[in-house]
Amino acid sequence: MNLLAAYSAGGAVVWIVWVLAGFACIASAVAVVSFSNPFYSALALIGNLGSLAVLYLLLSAEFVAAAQVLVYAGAVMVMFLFVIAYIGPRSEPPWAGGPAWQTVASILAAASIFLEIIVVIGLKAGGQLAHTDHVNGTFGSPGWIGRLFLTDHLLAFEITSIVLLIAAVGGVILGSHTHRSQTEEASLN
Amino acid sequence: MLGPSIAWYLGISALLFGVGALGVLVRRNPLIVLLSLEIMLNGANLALIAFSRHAGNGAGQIFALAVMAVAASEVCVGLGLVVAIHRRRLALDVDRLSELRG
Amino acid sequence: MTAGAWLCLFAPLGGALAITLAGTRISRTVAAWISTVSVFVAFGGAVWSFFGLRAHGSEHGSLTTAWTWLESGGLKVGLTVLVDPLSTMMMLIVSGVGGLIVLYSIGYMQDDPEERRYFAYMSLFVFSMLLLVEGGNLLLLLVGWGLVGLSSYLLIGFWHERPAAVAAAKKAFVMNAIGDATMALAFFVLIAHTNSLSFATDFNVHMSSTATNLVALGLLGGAAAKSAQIPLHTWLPDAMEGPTPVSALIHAATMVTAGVYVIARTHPLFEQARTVELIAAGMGALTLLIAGLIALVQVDIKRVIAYSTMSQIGYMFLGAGIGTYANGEFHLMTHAFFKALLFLAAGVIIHAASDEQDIRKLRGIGASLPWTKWAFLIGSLALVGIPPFAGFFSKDPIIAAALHAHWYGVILAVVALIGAFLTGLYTFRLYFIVFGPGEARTDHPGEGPWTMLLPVGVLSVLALVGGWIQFAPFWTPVTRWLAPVAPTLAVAEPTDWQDAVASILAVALGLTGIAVAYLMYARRTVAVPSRRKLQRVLEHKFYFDEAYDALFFRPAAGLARFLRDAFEGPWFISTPTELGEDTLTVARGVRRIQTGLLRTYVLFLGTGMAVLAVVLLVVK
Amino acid sequence: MTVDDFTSLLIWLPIGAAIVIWALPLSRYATGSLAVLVSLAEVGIWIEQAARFDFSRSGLQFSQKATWINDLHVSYHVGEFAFSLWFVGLTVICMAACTAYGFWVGRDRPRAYFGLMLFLTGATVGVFVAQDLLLFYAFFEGMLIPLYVLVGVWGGPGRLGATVKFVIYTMAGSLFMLAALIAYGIHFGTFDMLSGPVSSSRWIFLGFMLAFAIKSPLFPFHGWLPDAYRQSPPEVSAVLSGVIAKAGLYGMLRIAIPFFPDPASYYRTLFLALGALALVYGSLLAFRAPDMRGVIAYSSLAQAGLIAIGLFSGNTLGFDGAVLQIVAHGFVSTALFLIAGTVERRTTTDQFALLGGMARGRPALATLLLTTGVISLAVPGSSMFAGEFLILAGAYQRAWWWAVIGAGGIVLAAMYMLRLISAVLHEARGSTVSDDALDLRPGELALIVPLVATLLVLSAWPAGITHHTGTAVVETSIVTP
Amino acid sequence: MIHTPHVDWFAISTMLVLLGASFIALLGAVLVPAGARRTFAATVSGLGFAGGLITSIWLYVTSADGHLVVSGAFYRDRWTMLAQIVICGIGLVTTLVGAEHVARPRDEHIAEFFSLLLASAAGMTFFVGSANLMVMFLSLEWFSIALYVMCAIDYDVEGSLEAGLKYLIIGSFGSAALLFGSALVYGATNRIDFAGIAANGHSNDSLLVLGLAMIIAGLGFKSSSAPFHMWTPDVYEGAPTTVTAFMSAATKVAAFALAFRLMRTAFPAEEHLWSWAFAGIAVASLAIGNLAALVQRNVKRMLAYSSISHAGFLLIGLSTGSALGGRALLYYLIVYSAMAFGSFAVVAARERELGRPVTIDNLAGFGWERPFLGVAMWCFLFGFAGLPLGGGFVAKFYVLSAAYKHGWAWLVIVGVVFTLVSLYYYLAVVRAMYMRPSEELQLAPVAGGSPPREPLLHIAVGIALAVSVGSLFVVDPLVDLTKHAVAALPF
Repeated sequence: MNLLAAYSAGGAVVWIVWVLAGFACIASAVAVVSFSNPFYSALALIGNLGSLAVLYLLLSAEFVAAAQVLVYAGAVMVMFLFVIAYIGPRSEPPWAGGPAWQTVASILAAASIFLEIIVVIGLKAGGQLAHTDHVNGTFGSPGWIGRLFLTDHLLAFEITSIVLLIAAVGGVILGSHTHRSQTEEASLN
Repeated sequence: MLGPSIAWYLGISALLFGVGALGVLVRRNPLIVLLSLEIMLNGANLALIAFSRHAGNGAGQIFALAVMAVAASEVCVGLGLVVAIHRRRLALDVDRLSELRG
Repeated sequence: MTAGAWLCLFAPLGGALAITLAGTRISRTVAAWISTVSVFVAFGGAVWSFFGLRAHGSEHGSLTTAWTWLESGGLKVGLTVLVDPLSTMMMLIVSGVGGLIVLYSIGYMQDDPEERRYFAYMSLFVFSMLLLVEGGNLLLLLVGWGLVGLSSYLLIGFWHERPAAVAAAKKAFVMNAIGDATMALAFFVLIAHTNSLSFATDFNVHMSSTATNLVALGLLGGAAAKSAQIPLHTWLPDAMEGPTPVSALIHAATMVTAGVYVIARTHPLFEQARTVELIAAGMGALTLLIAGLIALVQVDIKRVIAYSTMSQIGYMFLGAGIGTYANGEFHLMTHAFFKALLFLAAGVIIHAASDEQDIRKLRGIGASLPWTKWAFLIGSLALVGIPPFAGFFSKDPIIAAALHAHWYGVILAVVALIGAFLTGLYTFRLYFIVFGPGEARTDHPGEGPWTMLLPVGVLSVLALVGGWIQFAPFWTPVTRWLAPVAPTLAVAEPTDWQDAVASILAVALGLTGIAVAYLMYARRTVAVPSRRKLQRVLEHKFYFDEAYDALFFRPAAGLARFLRDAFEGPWFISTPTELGEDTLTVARGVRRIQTGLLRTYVLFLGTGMAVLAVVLLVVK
Repeated sequence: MTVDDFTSLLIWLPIGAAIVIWALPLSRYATGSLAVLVSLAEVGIWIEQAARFDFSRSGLQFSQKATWINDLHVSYHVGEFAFSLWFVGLTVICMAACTAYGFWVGRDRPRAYFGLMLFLTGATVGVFVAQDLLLFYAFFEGMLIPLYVLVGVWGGPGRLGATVKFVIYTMAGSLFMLAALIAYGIHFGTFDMLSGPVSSSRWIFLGFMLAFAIKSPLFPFHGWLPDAYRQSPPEVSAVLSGVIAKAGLYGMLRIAIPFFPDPASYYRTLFLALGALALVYGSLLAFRAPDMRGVIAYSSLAQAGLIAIGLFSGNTLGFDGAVLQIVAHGFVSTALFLIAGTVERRTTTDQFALLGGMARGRPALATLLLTTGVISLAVPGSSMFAGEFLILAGAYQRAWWWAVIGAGGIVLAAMYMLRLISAVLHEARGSTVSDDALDLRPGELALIVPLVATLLVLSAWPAGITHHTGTAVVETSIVTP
Repeated sequence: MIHTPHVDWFAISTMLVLLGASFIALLGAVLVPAGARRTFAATVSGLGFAGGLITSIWLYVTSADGHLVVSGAFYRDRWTMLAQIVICGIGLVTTLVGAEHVARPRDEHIAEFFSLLLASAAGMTFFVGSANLMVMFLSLEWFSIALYVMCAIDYDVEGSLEAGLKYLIIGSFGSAALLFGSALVYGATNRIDFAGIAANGHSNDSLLVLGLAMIIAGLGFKSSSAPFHMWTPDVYEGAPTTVTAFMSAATKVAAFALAFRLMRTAFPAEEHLWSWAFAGIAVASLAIGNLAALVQRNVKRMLAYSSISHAGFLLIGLSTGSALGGRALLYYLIVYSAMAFGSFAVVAARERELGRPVTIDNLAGFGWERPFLGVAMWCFLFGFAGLPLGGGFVAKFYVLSAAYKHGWAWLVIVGVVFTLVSLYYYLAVVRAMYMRPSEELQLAPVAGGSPPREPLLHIAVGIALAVSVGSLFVVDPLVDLTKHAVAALPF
């Protein structure tokens, strides 16, 4: 935020950036959901992550924005793409399968969740959420984040590392097992 | 604060959450379902960061960072499962994985 | 004195228990003798009590309590024995006649494979009957009442392979149970009003007239059932399915006359409920008439005597009902003698004829049974009331007393006199048919062992002389003996003139009856009138059985079947199952939600969340 | 160990023995002997207790209290009133006879079987001595646990359906009792049955009564009864109708009536009517039942109705009579079911159409069946008569028609019970009765004779119970309108 | 200079012990030869859980006055510690059951399996003590991810994979909901710590209420309450039975212990909302769980539905929000976890014997063949049904009492009615075990001959049996434990 705000000539630029990033974000999300090929969906998600990073920047979360690009776009998406490549992309019509009522109900459920949130936020938009404090320059900076991680949220920081470790172990177990020979499988059944 | 107020960001966040949920609800390819879940988590992340900005404290950002790690972990395990399913030569279709029911 | 009464009471019970517990360890003869001796011991006890009571003066009845039998709240009922003139007289009759009949049974039953059981039952019966007459309060009376019913059931159904016997036994028991029930109801009224079941209760003070009437009605119901009075009489003829000594003991001499005893015993109550007492008298009159009519057409030797028993008990009820309790009791006693005699004599005949009871097939059997013929004749004459036989002395005073008792007494007396004619007719119809000329042969030569003949002989004597101890109005020791307990009502004290008229008319009508019977059945100079319709009515015993069957049994059985088929099965048994089935149907529906499709699950999760959020937001 | 421990001992001795039997790999013979010995020891303890019981005091005796769930004011509180003593006596004696019967007929899987029988003994005793509502409820349901298996494993061909129905039906009632007792206990802050106050809540009363009415059973709630009684092994049927069903009546006497005097009198007519209906309906169905067990089952229904009439008469006569009647009927139906069992063992059936003529040559069987039968039909002088007499005398004081219906019931009882006796013992020999079917064996006599002897003793001296019921405790809280 | 906060290492020693054991087990997967791996890992796991048990008991004893540790992220109080004790206990018995398991795929990954088991238990012990939304979410994910992997670890079996995938996707959806709810709550109050939320929140703030609703949905998913329960039967059925046993018991303890604390600590002002919400969910769970269980043939699946119905009872305790309800909830959890674990362990034994899924039909004669397991199962099932053959009886009484005291007589009636329904299927299992002759059974043990001897499994079942039956008799000591635990929460 600090960076961008310094170069912006007032709110108008921010608005423009917001509109572009927000549009890109939503459009890529919709694309992820509606592409029939998972490969394209994964690529669309990268766009989504990127536009989100822009929004984070607008919200003065520099470090998070950086992490978003590094962790997600850099690591997670690579993993995705690797797996998709390994499996081989196969298409699937996005709205097919299952009873029609279920599709309709799904849309209704998702829409109602969205609407509820929107309505509540809309109710609050004029009041509680309208006013936002000024924050000082260090807000969102890596140093500030690091300090928080080591003081107030030390435990969370440690836990996060453990979660990643466990996931790694899990991934290894599930993804790396040796192939069983045909005879062995026959004897199993 | 310059530009749109927090509420606008939250609007995007809600929309992301809704679209992600829709993806989980309607898609059958587990890979795309996993991607949709990422979108949901990102929606939540956006809300966290927006609120963090709104409140002026760092908890939301820290939370968001942690969520990223969690999302990565889920993806890791999820992809591991997808690979395992693929190796069992099962269809990559959540509708076909319905042996357990009733 | 009371020791004698206790001995009298428990000796037969001891006999019954001893035979039961000994089982097959004793021979059949030993069992028979145990029973006989136990009853004679009881007789000894009765005699002991009698003389004890005489020594103390007859008005002093005495109560002794062994232990408290039943106690609850303020109600306290003891196992109490009452020794007073009435109970002593009954004890003597029961144990005396009973002893003779049990002795007779030794000969009569000697070929039966289950003799032991028979004698155990007999002893049990004597115990029950003694408990009935000695019981010092109403509840104990009811206990005895029920137990005699039980023993009667056991003995009627003694030959339990015979369906008819079993059915008759059940019928007797159920009929008597009805009587027990009405009696118990009467006691409930008494308890509610006086909280006591003692004989000495002053009913006047504690009870409204309605209550008194109800109690008396209840007692009368019991009495009628036990004494086979119309309308609860149908069991008695069927009860003849039992062995003949049983008929003699239970269904002639003792149990069936218990109703008369009860009325005499509870006369203070009945006098408070005079209407009910008169109903009892009317009931007796009706019974004696109807029974006499039915007896005219019966062909089973024992059934004829059974109907005559009903008829004679009708006389007793009549007497007790109008208030001459002593004469009722006196007739009870003489009746015990001559009716037991008749049955035992009939038993000899049946025994000799190998269980043949149809009088048409017995015709001419008298030729081979000379002693029995005489005994039967004595009994018949006593029954008809021909002087100097016992019946004359006891029956005619009842008729006389009725004559004295206002207008209704006259009606009753007229009925009783018609009954006297019928008695002569049916008794001698039987006599002349059986002992008339014919070809029937006995299968067993002779008239049985001495154990059979001795009781018949003794009873013959008693039937002859037993009435001589009282000849109203000249000589009334029985009445005086009973006066402290059951004084005759003034309304039933006939004048000498009425006595004379009654006696003359009764004897004359009785003789007429005999004469008609002679002409129709012995000489056969007068044809038996043939009125098919009337005869059919009589043969069907006025359709009482059929009516009860249609009115009570079949509706009850039908109702039971209806309940079982229409309610029990469809509703009470299957409703829980059906509820379970319905639940399972719902459950199958619930299960169908679980499609196995991941997307459905997520949908539920999402929808649930959305709904929950909306609800909370709205409720907030 | 003090005298007060006897009550607990009565509960836990058999349960402990059950666990021992399950745990130790004893032989069939040793298992059975141990079980019978323990159940006889129960009888012995009970006799000792009865001898030491002070009938002149009306309060609770042999009581013992320990904490259980302090948080909710629930305690382990046991003890005996005079009437509880009789219930316990009924339980231990009948259970001893039935356990011994199981030994005699040689039930397979003896360790499981005898363990369950002992467990059942303990739980049933517990019901009758519990002085805490939750404890009572625990034992009340605890009885079902062994019963479910006993019926389900050792029962007849239709046992599976019968046992599920039985358990679920009775649980339906007792779960509502659970709701009711929670409402009562939480509202008053105590579950103690000694210090608990009276309540005027009709709903709570009805909750309790539903459980008791199903257990007893009263008229429209008897759907479980015919199947359960027909399909159980005979000794379990005997326990069911002789002892278990009495728990429902005990509940009315101990809980429903004294704790809820106002509702009890408000609904008095209803329950008197249900009792009367049960009496008439049960008697009529017993009269048409085609089998021995059917007759006994429906006669149990009728008797339960009669006893309910006594209890809801709400006066001394009714209560005393009901207690006596419960005990007497307990023995009667136990004896009858055991006899039915011996008949079934000889003929493989209890259908009247296939039976008959068993009296000939089998005097012991005939005598015992006859004696029990006539006591059961309340022939005057029997203990059942004494009970019925007091009950109906009490009912008369409530209104005359109850007594009249009850008296009608006596006549019906005579009809169905004589029918049973005749159908088994009399007339022509049934097609399943072979000539060489034996009379009762000494082992069987040793089980049944004590029961019948007890009945005869009770017949000779019913005041022994009626004068020592201690139901004054129940009555003091009764508001008679 | 960063002043790292004081860390009360002792307060989190349970997790440290478990995590340490987890890492050792993981090392074993690499360093220990394949033949000894099972023994090694099982031993490590057993020692780890035993150590965790000791430390958590010690912590329980020494944490009479509850307080926050590690800069306000974790509650060191008796509520946490009691839940930890239970979780460690479940872990210990799970180790016993898992130590003998002879299924092949997991033999390859047996050390990883125990490592994950320890890790997920460690996550749960964090979860129940978490003091802010972030730690709550992270530790939730921690143990969830471990569980996802454990569910799918039998990856040669299609059902196991299916279960893993279903659990993962639905679980992530639930986590996302929880996360978004947390974000909204954070937005409404600017705080993520529970006490701060309570201090800053307004019960009429729709943002807060919406967040609360989403959090409830997320927790409802974890506690498998209807309508968030749909994954439960499939996952319980598909997962290896040892895992199911662990999951059914430990996850419920964690979810309910946390839910009660969260509601009481963070949302006391919204009690009127969440108590009704939980009551409604309770009714739905009771209805769906019990009804669907009626028509199941597969025993694991039936037990899964039964666990949904028990979630309903637990929710009754939760919905009262009172101290009494809290005690009832903890007591119920202790007893329930013993019964649930035990019953699944018995199913596991049968499954190993037959080598195929256990249905009602192929339980026939089981009670006679394996008397101890049969009796144990008998006790568990009757305990589930609330019959007085174990603490299940007291537990049901307890929660219903709490409901009544809360003024919810209707809830008592609902509970009672569905208990009645539940009776049918519990009895059906007993019926199958005892009342059908085993000759009807056409199956034979995989290895042939007599069923395998499994001393450790028997010990585990014995422990569960002891807890489930013993809790009927020693109620007061247990209630005292829960009383102290509840005293740590604000009322």
